[in-house]
Amino acid sequence: MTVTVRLFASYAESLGKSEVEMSIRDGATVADVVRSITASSGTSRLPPSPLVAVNCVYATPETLLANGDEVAIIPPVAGG
Amino acid sequence: MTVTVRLFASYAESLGKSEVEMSIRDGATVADVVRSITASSGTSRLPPSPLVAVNCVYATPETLLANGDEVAIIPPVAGG
Amino acid sequence: MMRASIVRRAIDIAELAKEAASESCGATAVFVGTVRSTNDGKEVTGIDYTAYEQMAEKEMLGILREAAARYEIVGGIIEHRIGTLEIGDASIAVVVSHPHRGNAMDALRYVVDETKSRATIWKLEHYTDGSREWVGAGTPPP
Amino acid sequence: MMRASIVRRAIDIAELAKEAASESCGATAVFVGTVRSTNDGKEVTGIDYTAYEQMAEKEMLGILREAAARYEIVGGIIEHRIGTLEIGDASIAVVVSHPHRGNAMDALRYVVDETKSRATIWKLEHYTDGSREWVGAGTPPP
Repeated sequence: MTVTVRLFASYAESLGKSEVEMSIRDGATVADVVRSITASSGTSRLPPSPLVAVNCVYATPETLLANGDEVAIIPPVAGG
Repeated sequence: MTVTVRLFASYAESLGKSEVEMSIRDGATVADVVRSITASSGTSRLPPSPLVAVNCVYATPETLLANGDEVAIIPPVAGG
Repeated sequence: MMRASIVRRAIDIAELAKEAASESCGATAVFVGTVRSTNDGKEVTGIDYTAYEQMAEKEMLGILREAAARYEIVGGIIEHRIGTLEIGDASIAVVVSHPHRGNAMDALRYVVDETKSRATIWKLEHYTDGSREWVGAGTPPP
Repeated sequence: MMRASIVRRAIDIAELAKEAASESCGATAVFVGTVRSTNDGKEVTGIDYTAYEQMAEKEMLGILREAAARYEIVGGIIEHRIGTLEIGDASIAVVVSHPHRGNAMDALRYVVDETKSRATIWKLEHYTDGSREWVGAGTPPP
């Protein structure tokens, strides 16, 4: 199955992209996707356990993913 | 000497006027002017000791008046 | 930039915000008071505002200076409209600006509350039943 | 009337105040955040704002609903602009309306503070020395 990973601000800049289509195995979690993104980019700018939202709702590292999910890795916000 | 007495809002309405030129004796105080206004109008709608400003500064009943002073009798305010 | 004015025309909020702004200020806080359709359970048709203008402007400018001293606001404007106002008309606008949002909002509340309780302004409310009443909300300081 | 929007054009404060107003509301409180010329002692030339738009709008609308529950506001609008902004440009406007001033100003502070700390929006500040920095001001809730 496939999920869309979205990256923003400093994370998008460090990884050189803002959106990644990623194939994952059944039973994959948020933590799996974060590890995979960090490994593939070879960057250390992502914290080990960044904030993640799945379909616009904050998730935990253990949250299970489903096909078509949008997984957003959320840097510290700074609006206003 | 002469002072100008100014009345506002409900006080002006009760007394039927908003401005009165008043001749006062030397040494007259705010309390004298208030008594005189109340007596001349025969109204009881002025409190016995209303707030008074002399030349736009709050005064006490004992404040001495000078020729040309503007004596304003101030109802409870309700701006905004 | 501090200004306090009694006006007899509509209040233009966007103009005031522009006037109070400055490049050093990231935060502008605005309060607009409008004539509302009910007060104390009575249906209001409009309000006549009157003022002891000279003293009200002096008092309001004093309030802005107090806010500058307490909250270090950079810009502050009060406009209070007098005359006959209808439902929805703005009677008062307060605008304050500060580099940071916390102080701007603290100062806004201070200026609005003090103006309501101290400015020499009065309102005569008119009701749908044809009656009218001088509203005696605040008590000015001695 | 509650609305939360990410926009790519200038924010029109007067329009927003009109939109949030209603006849039952005597008090409208407005906050406008603008790009200021210095931040943490550095000279700013401008800010690029980006957002996770869909989530930011959802979060901001949630904040307005929380404010309605806590402070009984009748109207509430948040507009946050994204894109490249210059000094003095408004990046955010919050407008809330309530029959009374105290609640309007309490709600304003709540909505502004929560939006700053929770909306999924980021800023890249540009400085006069040519450097740039992602500003990491807040921490969103888990």
